[in-house]
Amino acid sequence: MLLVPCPHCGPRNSADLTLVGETEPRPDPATTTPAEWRAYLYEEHNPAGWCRETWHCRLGCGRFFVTERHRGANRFRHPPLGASAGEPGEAR
Amino acid sequence: MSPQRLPARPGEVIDRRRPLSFTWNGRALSGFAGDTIVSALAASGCRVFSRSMKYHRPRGILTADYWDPNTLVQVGDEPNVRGGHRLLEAHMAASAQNAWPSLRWDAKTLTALGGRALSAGFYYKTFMRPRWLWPTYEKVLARFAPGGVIDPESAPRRHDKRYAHPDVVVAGGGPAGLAAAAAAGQAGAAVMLVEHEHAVGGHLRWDGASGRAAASELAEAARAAGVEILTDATVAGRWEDNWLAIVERAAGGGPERLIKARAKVLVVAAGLIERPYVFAGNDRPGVMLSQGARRLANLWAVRPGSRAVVFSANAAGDAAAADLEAAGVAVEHVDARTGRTVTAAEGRRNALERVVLSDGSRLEADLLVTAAGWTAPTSLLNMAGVRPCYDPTAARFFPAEPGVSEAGAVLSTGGISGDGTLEAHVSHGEATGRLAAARAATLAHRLRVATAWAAPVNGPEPPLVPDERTPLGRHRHPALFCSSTDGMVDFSEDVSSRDLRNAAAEGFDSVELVKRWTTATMGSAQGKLETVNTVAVLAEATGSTISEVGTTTWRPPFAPVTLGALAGRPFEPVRVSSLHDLHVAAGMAPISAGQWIRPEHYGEPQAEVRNVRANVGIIDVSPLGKLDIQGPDATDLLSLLYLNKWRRLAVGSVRYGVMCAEDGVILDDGVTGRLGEDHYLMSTTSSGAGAVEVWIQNWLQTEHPDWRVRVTPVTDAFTSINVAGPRSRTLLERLTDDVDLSPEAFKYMQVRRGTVAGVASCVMWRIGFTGELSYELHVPAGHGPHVWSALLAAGGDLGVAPFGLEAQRVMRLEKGHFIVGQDTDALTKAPTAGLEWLIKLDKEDFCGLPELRWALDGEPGGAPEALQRLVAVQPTDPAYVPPEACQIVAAGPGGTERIIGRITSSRYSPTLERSICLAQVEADHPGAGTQLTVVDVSGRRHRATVMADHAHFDPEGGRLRG
Amino acid sequence: MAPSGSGVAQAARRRARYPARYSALALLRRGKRPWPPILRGGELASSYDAVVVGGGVHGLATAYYLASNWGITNVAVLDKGYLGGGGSGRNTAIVRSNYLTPEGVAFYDRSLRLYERLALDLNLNVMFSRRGHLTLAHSDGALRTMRWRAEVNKQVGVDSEVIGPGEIKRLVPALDVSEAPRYPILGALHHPPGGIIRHDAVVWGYARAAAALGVETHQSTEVLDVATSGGDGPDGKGPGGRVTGVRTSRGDVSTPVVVNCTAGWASLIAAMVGLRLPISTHPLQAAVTEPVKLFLPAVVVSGSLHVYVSQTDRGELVFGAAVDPLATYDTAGSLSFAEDLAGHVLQLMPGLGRMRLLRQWSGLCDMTPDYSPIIGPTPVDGFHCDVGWGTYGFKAAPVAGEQLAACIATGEVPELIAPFTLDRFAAGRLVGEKGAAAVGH
Amino acid sequence: MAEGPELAGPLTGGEASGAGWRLSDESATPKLLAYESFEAAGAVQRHLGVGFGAAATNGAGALVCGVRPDEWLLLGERTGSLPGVTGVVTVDLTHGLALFRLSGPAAPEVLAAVCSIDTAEAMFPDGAVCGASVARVACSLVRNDVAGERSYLMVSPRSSGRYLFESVRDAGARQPPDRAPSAPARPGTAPPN
Repeated sequence: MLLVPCPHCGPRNSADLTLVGETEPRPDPATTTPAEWRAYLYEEHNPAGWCRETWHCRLGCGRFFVTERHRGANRFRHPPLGASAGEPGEAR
Repeated sequence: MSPQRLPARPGEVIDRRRPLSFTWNGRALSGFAGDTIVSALAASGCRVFSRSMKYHRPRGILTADYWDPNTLVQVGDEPNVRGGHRLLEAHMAASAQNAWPSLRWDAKTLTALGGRALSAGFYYKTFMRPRWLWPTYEKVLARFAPGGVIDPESAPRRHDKRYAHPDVVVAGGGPAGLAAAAAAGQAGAAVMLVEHEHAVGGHLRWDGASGRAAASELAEAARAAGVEILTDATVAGRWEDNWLAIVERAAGGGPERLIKARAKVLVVAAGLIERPYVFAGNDRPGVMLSQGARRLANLWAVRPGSRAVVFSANAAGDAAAADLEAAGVAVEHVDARTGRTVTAAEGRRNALERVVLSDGSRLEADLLVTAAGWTAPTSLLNMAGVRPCYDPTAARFFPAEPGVSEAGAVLSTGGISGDGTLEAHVSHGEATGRLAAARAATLAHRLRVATAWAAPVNGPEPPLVPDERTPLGRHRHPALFCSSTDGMVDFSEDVSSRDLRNAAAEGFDSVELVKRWTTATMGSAQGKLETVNTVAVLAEATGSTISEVGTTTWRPPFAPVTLGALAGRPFEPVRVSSLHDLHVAAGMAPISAGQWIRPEHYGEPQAEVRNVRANVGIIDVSPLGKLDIQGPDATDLLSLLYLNKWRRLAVGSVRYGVMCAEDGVILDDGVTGRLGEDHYLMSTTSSGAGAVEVWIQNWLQTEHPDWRVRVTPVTDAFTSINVAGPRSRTLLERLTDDVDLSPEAFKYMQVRRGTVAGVASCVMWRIGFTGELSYELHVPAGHGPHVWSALLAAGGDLGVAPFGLEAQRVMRLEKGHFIVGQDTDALTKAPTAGLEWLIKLDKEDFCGLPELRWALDGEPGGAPEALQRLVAVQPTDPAYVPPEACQIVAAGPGGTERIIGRITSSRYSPTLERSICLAQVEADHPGAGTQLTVVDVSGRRHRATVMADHAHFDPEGGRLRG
Repeated sequence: MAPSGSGVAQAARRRARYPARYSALALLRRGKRPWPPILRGGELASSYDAVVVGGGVHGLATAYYLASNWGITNVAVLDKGYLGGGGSGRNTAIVRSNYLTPEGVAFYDRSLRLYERLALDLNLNVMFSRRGHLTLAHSDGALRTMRWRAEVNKQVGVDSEVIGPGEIKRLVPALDVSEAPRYPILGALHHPPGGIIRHDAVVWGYARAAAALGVETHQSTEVLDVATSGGDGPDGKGPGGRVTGVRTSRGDVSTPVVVNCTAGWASLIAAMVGLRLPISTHPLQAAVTEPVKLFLPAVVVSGSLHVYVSQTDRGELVFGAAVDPLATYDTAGSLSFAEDLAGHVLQLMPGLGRMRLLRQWSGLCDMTPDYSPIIGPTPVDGFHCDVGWGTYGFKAAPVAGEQLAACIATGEVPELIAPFTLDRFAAGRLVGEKGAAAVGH
Repeated sequence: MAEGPELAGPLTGGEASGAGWRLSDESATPKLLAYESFEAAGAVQRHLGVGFGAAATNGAGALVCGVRPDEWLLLGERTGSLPGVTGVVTVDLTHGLALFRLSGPAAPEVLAAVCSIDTAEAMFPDGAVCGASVARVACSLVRNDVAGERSYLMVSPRSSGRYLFESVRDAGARQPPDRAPSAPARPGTAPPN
């Protein structure tokens, strides 16, 4: 089970957190267009590389936080134990 | 079957003073404590243990260990027991699998006659015509399903799980693993050593007196170093950050136990697995691997044959020859290193009689032992991202250099890493153990520094120790995979080298494709014995090298794990209100609503409805979500969450609100009361309580971290009791003295705080989900039972009685209140539920605002979209209650029918004495008086009418305002 | 598009001419001699009428129907790995048509009908075991959803019925229908036409048939970029542009049509033409037990317990669950999947505690917000999508291939796939399939 | 209104024990949730003296637990000895939370059957606080030794309390399990401080 670097708790089992999704700014509801709003609602970058995402430390501190994860190798930019220096991609 | 037990041998693991009787296919036999099922059977003279899957060929002992593909047996109600591993027990009832009607004469051997056509994948090429006959073919094929018998009625057993956080886990208790564990323990690490067999020592256990002495010395050192030694246990899998599944098997097939370990460092010391050699007849009983023969002779004192040919390419084979001679077997040694090789094993029926060599010579023998080379079980390393690399000199795969991954959190040692003397392996193991302990210390330091609640760390981080181990050597080994003849490559799946070559010719020319087409490597040993030979045959067939072909992906688990162990003890949380025991005493019919157990009714829901309408009833609504919201910006938060406005809600009043998600779909609803200037109590649906809390926190923390507001879940802090019915005020007046309950002082949609039945700090709000005059009491939970009992005691003359969820559902439907998730679905936007009146588009912002604006006003350049519409519906036949989810249809083009909606809620109303419904229908069919056609589950069509108002009963609301 | 050469789409179906047809007699005649290769490969040509990216069941079916129904045979199917190495070979091989929305039901019903005669069409036995499919309900809400599906199904002409615990026990005696479990079985949606198929065989069957019609399949050929011109974005990519070719690990080819059939990798291929899709990639895990003699006669699914199980003709139990909540391209899988799965299976069938899990694996699913696919044309001319299948891809392959082929050949979006085009998201017209359980196998 | 006996925890038994462990229901303890001040940043933390992840006994004898960043649960206090600054929100959760104490030398092993938190001395010392799942119930877990004896407090929503108590009790009843570890539990790696 992946260890997720919660900035408040420290490394935690991923089962203790929820991945909320990609971190995207919310368009201004007063001026937004259907195209822009629905891109915000539905579209994803979904990269196989680094991705900025929001997590919720559900069972731990209850905080929402933003972090970067490599979705190809399932590694965090700042891994909890400082493991695997360098770019992932080789792993698995 | 003639007995093959030898006189007592040094190092044997059987206890001859403890004979055990057991049965094999119903026949009474005996063995000794310490025997495995297979060794006891072999000692009794048994040569055939199973029939092969496809061709039903007789099969004997191959490896005499856990991975032996030929000795899976049924023990009692347990299928697929590894007979080469499972220890014999008194009165064990073992039987062969895949044999019908008997092991000696198997009727399905007939398939071997047609075997000419039964090449791998033959079934894809036939049984297609006629199409209607395929189900029959399928039933016949299914008779060939291999494996034992499971009894779905057998009693479930309890399996425990536990978590562990060791510094170092060593997978494998051979010499290198033991040395690594001991060294790590001596360096101060908390170490777990996991050994697959019943005792530690690895191959030293059957390697003569000096081997045994070395094994016990190493084991003693590990024990002295405080190593936690688990035998008959397997590291079944390794996932991110060294999350390990360790399975402890129990004696006698008892419940297995799963340990979930977060190891700081994993040391893989899984040793080597001997590889079969492929030649004609290599699956004939009597053909055995050198480790199998040595184990039988040395551990269990079983003579594996009387006249043996030993085909040896390495020291283990030479040792097997010596062991067999010592056991009184006549041995002919065929040295593979001289270029001689075996081409066939021949005989009649189930027996081996002759071994044919490449030089054409024929040797009489009833035992052929092969020592053709090794496979490194790199599975755990592969799961850690280490790729296996083929070394043609050593003729086996090794973990990629340098056998280290993930900041050094995974190491390997022992045979999997290289070759050498016992001393070299022990010394490499010790170096690995020291390295593991040092690395664990570094990682432990980092964990503590990062963890909020860990003890503070003062010193600097111990440096990440570099890997300066002297690597083990690699010995030259002949590349022996397949002889000049074709033979069995996968014994479990009955896949031959010819099958593999044909598959390659047919275009299944990569290892993954050939695996899927032929099912090679997919049997009980999951490729541990078969993969490398498969790769070698394929490489030859496609004119490439073993390195180019590569291996298939090793998938977890390393060894199969029972579902019971994986499941462990089920944790299914149960939530109950503080009134639960009172409900049970009152004879509630319970219903599970999410994690909650609630009273559905107390006997007669229809009577409960009538009592509320006529007198007064009380219902436990404690699971309603409740959030305490405080702070100067609390009103802004409510305005953001709800569709409607909150600024002008007076202190002491409550208001209904609906929340939508950002796509305009209804998320939740409830009432919120203003308790003070900056203080609200919000209620949510019971099922949505958790999600709404997270939803709010998300908005507060990510979009509005500057807002001064605190949201605290207080669902469980209150026992919530709804007192409903025309006599509810009278009842409550008897128990309240500090709140003026008169209709003038405490109006509909107001909130008061006061004392009920002597309990202070109760929140009371006057609302009416049931449509009656009613008060919702939120009582400090510990006092809930007291207040509930007081209400029942005080209102005896008023006819007070508890009512359950079902009566409430009927009454809310009579009033036309929708339930989020039942009358709405994942696409239901607010206007569909008739909530236009609630949507305040002139607010600066609220969740879902843009979508709702476009839904009401139309998108720029587009028209408002045609939505479904929630309407009240009454069937023409008042006695007919359409089941919920029945479809509503209208005439479509060409005399067809088209679905235009569905019944979302339906009940028989005892108040109106007729059936009532809510339904979603297309927006152009919702006008009052519209006639609809409802299709019953039986297919019958029923007429129904759309009503003017959602409320079937008291649409003006006079009763609840009274 | 206008297929080059032939000019007009073929109305008559072409049948594949195999170098060697499969039959029992042919098997006996051939004995142990090898059969001819199933694929047509070799070197990449410099141009194709269409390039299908992804050699899974969707890509191969699309290529096959382009060739057989429309005579478009100058087609290359490219795969970065091996044939059917993605979701096609990793799914749990369940087929059914008991969806929730009328458009979903009609679509999958067509798929099931194609599956029923696929063995004959392709001259390869895909071993369709039409054994019936049970979706269990453990709550009133779930039961209501089952009835909803049953009633919609019946209306569209698909055989589905809600049945009670007694009937469930009769169909699958191994299930515990007592009140003892924490969440007892209250009922089930019974769908007799559902069943299982040998998934790899479907891949090979389409591949072989397409090859016999002239389609080339190139394995180990990774698409590195899609060349476009005229689009709004950099390099002529993005909406408004048109496809001109693909750059692969084995060289460049020109083509006016690129079909994205890459499931979990769909976003990456779409990004090559400058499109962002409403897709998030999640692993879907599955597992198999050791074989035991047959005892489970139907496919059993429990949405609330997140598990589905069937027993193959080989005797193995094949399990699946919901997609992993964590979006990732990593297919390492997890232990918690196996734990939860086993726990849920034992809640349904408590007597299976001694069965052993032999192997677990995962595949990548392209999840959309409304649990419905994205199929058809895109704002980039010539770039077609057949993605977003989530956990339903295998079930849909024949109809998706058939309809998409028609769409490519005629330039018109066929009625069956009209609800599933990409533009529904920008229009805010999502499909209501999400209303069914999140696990709907 | 007197705090009657009905306030004592949601459980009827209230007490369970086994070899080396003891589980007791302390749900009647007053519990006050306090947040950091809106206005005077850090004032509450300075006053209480503990941050997130730590617990300490205050002058009034209450156990102050930093259960979340800027959130404290005061066990043993109803009104709270909080600093005299504005913008401090408090919520009385005496009735809303169940509180159990698991004590004894075997307590870590009992916990290891139901909770994934590493309870090694260095990782979760006396005075440590974390959020964790215990038998799949979201809890605050507090290490709070009594007279030198290992002791853990588990705080859960009240409605899950009975289930939680029974789950931990059952886990304890299975201690030692069928096959105990062959070596005593050792402290984790403790690099020199």
